[in-house]
Amino acid sequence: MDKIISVKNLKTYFYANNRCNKALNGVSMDIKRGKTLCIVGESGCGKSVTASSIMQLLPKFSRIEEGEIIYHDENGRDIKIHELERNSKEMRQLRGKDIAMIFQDPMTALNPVYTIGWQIVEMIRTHEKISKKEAKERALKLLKDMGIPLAEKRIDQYPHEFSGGMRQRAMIAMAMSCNPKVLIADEPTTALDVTIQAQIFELMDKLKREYNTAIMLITHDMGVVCELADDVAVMYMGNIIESGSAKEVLENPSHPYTKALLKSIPVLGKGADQEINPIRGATPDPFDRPTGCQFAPRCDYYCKECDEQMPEEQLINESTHMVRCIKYKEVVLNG
Amino acid sequence: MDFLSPKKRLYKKFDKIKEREENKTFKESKNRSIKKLFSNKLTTVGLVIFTVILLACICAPLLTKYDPLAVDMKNILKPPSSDHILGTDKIGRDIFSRILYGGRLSILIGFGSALGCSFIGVILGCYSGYKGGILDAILVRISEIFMSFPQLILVLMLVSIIGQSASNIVIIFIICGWGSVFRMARSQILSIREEEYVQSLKVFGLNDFIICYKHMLPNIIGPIAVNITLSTAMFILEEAALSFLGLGVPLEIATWGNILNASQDLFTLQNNWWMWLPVGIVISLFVMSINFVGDGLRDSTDPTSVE
Amino acid sequence: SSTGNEGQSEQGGTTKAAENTLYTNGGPEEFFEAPWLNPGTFVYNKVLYDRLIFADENLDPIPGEGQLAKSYEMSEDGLNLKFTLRENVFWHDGEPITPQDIKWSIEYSLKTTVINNVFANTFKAIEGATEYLDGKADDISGITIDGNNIDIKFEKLAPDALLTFTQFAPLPEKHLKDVDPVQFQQSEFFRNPIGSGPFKVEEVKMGNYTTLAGFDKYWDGAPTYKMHLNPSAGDSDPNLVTNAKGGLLDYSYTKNIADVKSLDGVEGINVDKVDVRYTRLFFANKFKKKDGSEAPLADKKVRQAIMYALDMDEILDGIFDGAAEKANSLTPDGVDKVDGLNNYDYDPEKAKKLLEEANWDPNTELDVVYYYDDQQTVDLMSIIQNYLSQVGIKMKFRLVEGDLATLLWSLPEDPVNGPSAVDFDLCYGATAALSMHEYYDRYQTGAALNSHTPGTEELDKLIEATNKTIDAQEQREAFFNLQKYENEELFVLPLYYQPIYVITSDKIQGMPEKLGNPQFNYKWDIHKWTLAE
Amino acid sequence: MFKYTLKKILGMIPMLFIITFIIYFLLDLTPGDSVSHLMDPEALARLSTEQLNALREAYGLNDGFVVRYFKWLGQLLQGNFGYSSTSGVPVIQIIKETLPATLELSGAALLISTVLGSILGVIGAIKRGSIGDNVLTVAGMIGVSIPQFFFGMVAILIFALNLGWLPVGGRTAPGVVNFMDRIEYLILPALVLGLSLTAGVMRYARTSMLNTMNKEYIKTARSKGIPEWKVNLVHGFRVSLTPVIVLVGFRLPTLIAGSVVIESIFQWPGVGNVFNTAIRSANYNLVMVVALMFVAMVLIASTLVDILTAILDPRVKLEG
Amino acid sequence: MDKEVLLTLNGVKNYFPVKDGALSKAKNYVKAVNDVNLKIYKGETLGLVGESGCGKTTLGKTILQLYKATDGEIIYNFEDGERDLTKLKKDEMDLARKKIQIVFQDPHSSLNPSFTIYQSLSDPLKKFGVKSKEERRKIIGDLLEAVNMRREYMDRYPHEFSGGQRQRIGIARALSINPELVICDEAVSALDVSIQAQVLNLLKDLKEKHNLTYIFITHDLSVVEYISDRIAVMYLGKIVELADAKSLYKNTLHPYTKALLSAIPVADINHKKERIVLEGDVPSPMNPPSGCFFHPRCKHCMDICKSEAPQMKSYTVEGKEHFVSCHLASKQIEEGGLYEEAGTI
Ligand SMILES: Nc1ncnc2c1ncn2[C@@H]1O[C@H](COP(=O)(O)OP(=O)(O)OP(=O)(O)O)[C@@H](O)[C@H]1O
Ligand SMILES: Nc1ncnc2c1ncn2[C@@H]1O[C@H](COP(=O)(O)OP(=O)(O)OP(=O)(O)O)[C@@H](O)[C@H]1O
Ligand SMILES: [Mg+2]
Ligand SMILES: [Mg+2]
Repeated sequence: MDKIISVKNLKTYFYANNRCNKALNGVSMDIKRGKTLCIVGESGCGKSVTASSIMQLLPKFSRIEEGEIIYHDENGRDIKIHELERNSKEMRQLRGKDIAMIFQDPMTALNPVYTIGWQIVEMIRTHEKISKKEAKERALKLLKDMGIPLAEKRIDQYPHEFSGGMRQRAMIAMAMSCNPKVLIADEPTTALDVTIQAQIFELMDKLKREYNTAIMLITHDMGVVCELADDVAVMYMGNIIESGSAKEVLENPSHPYTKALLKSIPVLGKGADQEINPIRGATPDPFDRPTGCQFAPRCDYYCKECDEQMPEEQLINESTHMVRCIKYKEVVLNG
Repeated sequence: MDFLSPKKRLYKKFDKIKEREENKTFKESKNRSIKKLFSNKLTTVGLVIFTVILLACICAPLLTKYDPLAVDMKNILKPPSSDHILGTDKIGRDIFSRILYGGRLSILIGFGSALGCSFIGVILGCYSGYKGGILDAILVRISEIFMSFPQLILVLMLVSIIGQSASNIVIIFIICGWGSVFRMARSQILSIREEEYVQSLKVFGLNDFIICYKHMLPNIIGPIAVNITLSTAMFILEEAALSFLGLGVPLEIATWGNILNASQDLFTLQNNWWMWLPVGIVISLFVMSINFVGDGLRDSTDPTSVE
Repeated sequence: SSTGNEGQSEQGGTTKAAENTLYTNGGPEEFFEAPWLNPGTFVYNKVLYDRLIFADENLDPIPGEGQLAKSYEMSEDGLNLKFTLRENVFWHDGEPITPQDIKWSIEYSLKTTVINNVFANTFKAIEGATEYLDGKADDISGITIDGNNIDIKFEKLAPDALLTFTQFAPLPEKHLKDVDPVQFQQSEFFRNPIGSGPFKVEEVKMGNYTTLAGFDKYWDGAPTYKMHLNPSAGDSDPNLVTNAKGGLLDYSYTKNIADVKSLDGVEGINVDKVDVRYTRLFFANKFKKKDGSEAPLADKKVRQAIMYALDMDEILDGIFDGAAEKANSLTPDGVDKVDGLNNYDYDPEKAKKLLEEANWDPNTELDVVYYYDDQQTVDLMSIIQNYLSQVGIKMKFRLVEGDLATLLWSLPEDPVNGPSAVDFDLCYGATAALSMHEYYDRYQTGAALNSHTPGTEELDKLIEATNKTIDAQEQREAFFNLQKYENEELFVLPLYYQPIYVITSDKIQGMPEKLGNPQFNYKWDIHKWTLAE
Repeated sequence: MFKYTLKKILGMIPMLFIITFIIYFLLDLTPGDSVSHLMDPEALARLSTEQLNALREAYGLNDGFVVRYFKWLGQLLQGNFGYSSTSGVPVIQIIKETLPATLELSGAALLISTVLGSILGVIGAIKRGSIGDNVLTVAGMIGVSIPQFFFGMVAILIFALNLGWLPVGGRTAPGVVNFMDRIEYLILPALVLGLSLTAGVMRYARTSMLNTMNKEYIKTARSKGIPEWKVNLVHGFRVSLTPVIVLVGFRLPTLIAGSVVIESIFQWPGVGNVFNTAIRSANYNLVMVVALMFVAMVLIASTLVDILTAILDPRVKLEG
Repeated sequence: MDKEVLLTLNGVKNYFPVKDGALSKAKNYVKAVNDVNLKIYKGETLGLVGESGCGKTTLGKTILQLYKATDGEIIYNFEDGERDLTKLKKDEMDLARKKIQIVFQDPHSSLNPSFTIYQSLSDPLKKFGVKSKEERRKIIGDLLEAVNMRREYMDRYPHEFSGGQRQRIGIARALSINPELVICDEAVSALDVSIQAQVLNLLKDLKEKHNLTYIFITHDLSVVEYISDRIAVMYLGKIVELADAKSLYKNTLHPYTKALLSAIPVADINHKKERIVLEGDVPSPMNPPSGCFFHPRCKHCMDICKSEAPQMKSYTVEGKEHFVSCHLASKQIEEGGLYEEAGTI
């Protein structure tokens, strides 16, 4: 079995301000052992909510309505995450130990009043019964592994004494401290400079190789996908509209949205001569979602049937390449 | 009252919201702030109490036929009756009418002081925050000096200097209170000073005053309004406290503080409840209602607040 | 005196009163007030110091044996006074009290700023006092010491001489002789004074409490109990009621009727009314105004109209619950007052008529000032304003603060024709008198404090007559004449007499039958009291 | 840390200097002088001009304002705080006698309001939206809306007079020596003052805690799998503590003002009472020194808060 | 040179004092812009790239006189001759303000939330002489149409618009007084990719239509390459390389530019390249390294780099002017004779 987490028809709704926001409306995907799954999509499409749902870290005014999230543990057991209470013991044991997470902004994701070392030790000692000293030694080793210079000194410093890149390394060190099977990274480099981003990606690549950790990488940068992904899932307005291996999806984009997205970004090296085409219109209001295919109002292939319902998942050519568009054949043909 | 677990109760609420959403039956109000303001029950209650008391004070002549100053030695310390709804005081004045007319002055003192403080504080704070530099540094220092006095101490000293009268009290409250508004306005302006629309006005080379007072000020009106309401409440309480120490508005003038002050002695406290209880309740209620409204205003103007 | 209140038992507080201790108030807050200005306002001044001679509850000197004086003698003409000091009297530090202490006290007191007016007048009448005050002499030649005797020779008649020595407390020269008389009150001595009375200071917690213990060398036997003094000003103790209800008050007095009412029905507390020489009044300014215009109150008809316009009975009933009495003269009712004075009973019609006769301009607004910052005064002002408006007199009233001596009592440069050096038309105030002379002497032409009454020969003569004799009956006759004149002319507008209420608990045993004015010294034998458990 | 503290303290000095001037100037403007308040106006009016002058001279009132100010300041700098002009008692002694009382009362009130306020605030924030939270919110509102003295009077009426549980006022009595005996005197005033301040602290603590709980690092903490109570206390409360402490520091002026009122109701022999009487009797020296002391207390408190914040929050720079 | 120079920067520096209190003296300086020399030609788009904190925004704001330059000249070529903006008097400055405008990054804070679009845009117009209200409404309407929005939108409030729309309004505002030079500070960075393209294309169109000159500030090399004629690369307050867009990519001279280019993930699955990962972080501009600011992170660091700051030199590479300030590049060029030297800037 190469899947480690499978998500089926996940629906997560938000209930803030007396309104219901159907942030996730039937998301299905699989994370494979030792592979990187990239989730791309524009802001607000539900990438982070997917991650939070898996970790059961949703805010109070939200609920998983339907669907299942299953963690396939090493012993072949299936843990039904969606049935666990948010802060139950089982869920807490999964968190950090089996599934770890790093966040977008390392500035705010570390508690400012505790030292880096303290925060890593806390993580280790939550899941393993070892002495403080041992835990600290392990933390030190982790920091060294993550390429933090002068780790002996750094371990007793506070987050604000670290630079952005360092903090993200420290975050990763913390996430990796209990050897998780899955690492969920929610836009881990958006707040960082490109040169630092390159460092972080290098590190993540190394981890994947050395520890066989599955990575779910959330991003909105197609470039990142091209460079790092084994598998890709493209999200739009709370649905995964296309997924598959990176090669499949990027070489043969089969959903009008994926295709348009790829055409709308300038590619380095092509210079001023390349043509970029914006996607028409704007992302719909999350409270006023289209009834059928979410992309229909902006789609070049729009037809009446698109308004009826969100298209079913379809596999292209019996492969792993999934698409949710009734006209995907036409799209592929035009591509 | 249902006895569901908190989680179940929450989920029941969710179901209701979802149903409404699916049937598209929710009411969408145009101004989210106002909607939010009224969705807060406490604020609504506060607003109602506030309006009732305020209107009653303003319309005092319509509600009572008694002159608050009319001494009636034949009707002294009468308990509430149909003649005098809330009874009479030690020299036969109608308490209901005194509460209403006294409220006018108390509210005026509170509101006037709050408004005065805000006016000075905002004018200085906006410009100081926007301009920065030496002027700012000096003003901040001055405000620090004013604020490092415990307010009541400064008020007591000032009262003994310029004497007791309603307008003096207002002046004193303004002298003592502008500092905090100044600080608030300044920090608010500082927080939007680097906003790009301000920068763009600078790029156009617009006059500092126009940028500061016309373009920036409206964006901090929310917190200022909150501040005005909350300090109105504070000043009403402070006036009462001053009256208690015998340093408030001259005793012959009816204000809530003075009415309460007149019944300080334990005999009255134990035997003539109508002399202190109604007015005590009215002060507390009114102050509370302002606080409710202020709080609601704060929540509704604060974009970071959720729910 | 327990009426109403269903006799609910109110015994606030868990504090148990200490055993065999008399609780009272009027304890020092920052310092012990020197005993020469208000000789009996504070309980501690009455019990810490002995006087030379005793007064009875009417403040008349008791002939024969005195307190510190074994005996005393006044010559016929009133110009020679002789004391013989007891031999067994001691200061609280154990030193004997000597005639020199008495002489020194008299001399020194004249130089301080905190001396009662009656004392000062008496002492100034002593032979050689003027030279002494002018610095021409080191002591007052009229006071001579002979063994245990002190002889005082008066230069001119001192009508209140004996009264003075019933109230004047000698102080130990040893402890005070180096103190600058101007700083007398501020001296270290009054942080923990050494007196001569039956009680001596035991423990002082300024602003908190003070305890007094019996002085075992007291000539008449030491008291058997201790005294606990809570702080606060003499006759207006805001905590009186709470303390009394809490069982922490055995002896006190108050003028505050609200307090009295609150104490009504409190178990174990007795309240007794005592008539005293305390008159509330309006000082009426009759001098021309500074701008030369005539004073609104210059015409006596206007003053009379005001008296007629006020229904004092109803007012006093209302705010004092009948506890104060309507006044028709500065002098309170009693043996010292002439019969048949006009009572100025409430008669608004007459008031209006008088105003008409006086051509009263209804637009004139009287400027009324007061200096008590309590609620009752304000209420009274409001009531008076109300009554006056009914006869067509407008008035505004205001609290005066600051330098009252200047604001209220500045003398006009010309004490007969003015113009006035002060601003008010009417000033609500009080006169508390130790001696009858205190009531009237201040209205003499150019007398200190006479900021408001232009001098007239007739008035001067009438006042003069009261000071010409020490014979009680002659004095009384002179006062009668003066009172008649006063009643007609109304150079002040007397409003009411305020009694004092003496509050005692059932614990006290051996109180005198007849209570005197608690603010002065009279023979009350406090050292012989006992406390019940 | 030492350098930081020193710098903060040095920074206070010019401030205090300006403030002394302001206070002195203000007092000079009050109608009347200490002599006119020292004596009964009638007695004063009887004094001869020479006597009056001698009196004024004795109190140093005949000098010009600036001269008097600098004389006073000079004395102050030499550690001589002057004498109360009504009693002649060294001011320092009055303060020595009354300050412990005030500190005791304020300290107790501060303790009550801080502890109770933070606990309730944090509970409110954690149980946000629950019935308990709503009840606390409303109670807090009522708490800040009732006039302090009204609250005090009613408390006396109920607990001291009607129920007779506690003494009506005062701080001590003969025979009462140790703190435990005195505590019954302290309970009522401290509770009234403390409770009236609690509401403010509670609301602030709640907001602060809510703010913290919205922070990203709380999500991080949860993602680590640590138990919820630990998330709340170790990560949430610990961080929200800093602003609460800052608030408590800033509340000191309110506390002092409150103690003036409360001390007067409960006959508490503290500095507030002293100030209240001193200001009425134009007791220059005393008012000056007490006001200055209050200001210094506020300044010191804010410095302490700064230092405490620096300890609690490593982000605050210590040097520089 | 055939092209007309619009703006010349000579040794522009901008240091921010670091102080701990408003009244105390500064001890340290953040050297945000540290000796920048630059010429901008009429009608071109100059891309300015660099990592966060390298001073791009500061440079832009210094040109706009929002910050006072600590040192150096900013010479603008007015119709009637060149003048140094840093020395202009307040009223003369208005003329310059009419010529230079800016488009900001953040669509959320670029418009006053409590004013309608008309209210926001009307005051600048008033200042620059459009007195009547009708005229202002007409101009603003035209502007909105020029950025592909409807006239009626002028009476709406900012919160009623999406990020892309707001950005377009921001552009309209910048164009409202017909400037010659527009500084776009990260004008598309905050937008979603799908919307980024709209704004980029709009900017391109407007440039043609209004004959504008752009200084295009961004950290996204793909975007800058797409839109710019020439690109300047900044590092720690200095420009390290400046060249024609194409040749910068093809013939990268500076090691920093090389690393930057290689670090950027390319949205092309078939694009395979070697990633150069730079060590360490960007040093603080408060105390930049000695010599060449880049030397601590440079693989090719030589001794001279540690001590001596390289001069910006101009070379002709494949017929295009190419500026670089790097000891290594100079050495290589001299050794290899690849390119010829053409003097300094
Ligand atoms: N805490 C929350 N409360 C209410 N709504 C939320 C919350 N978090 C997310 N949402 C809503 O859920 C939807 C999806 O949000 P999500 O954060 O998953 O987007 P995203 O794809 O991660 O976007 P980004 O790229 O900006 O991070 C949005 O409509 C958002 O408004
Ligand atoms: N007003 C200011 N006061 C003090 N320092 C400043 C100020 N503005 C910018 N700086 C500092 O100057 C340096 C350059 O900042 P600048 O904003 O110009 O960088 P940037 O290249 O625009 O970065 P980004 O890509 O993050 O926008 C930074 O270190 C910054 O901290
Ligand atoms: Mg996200
Ligand atoms: Mg920038």
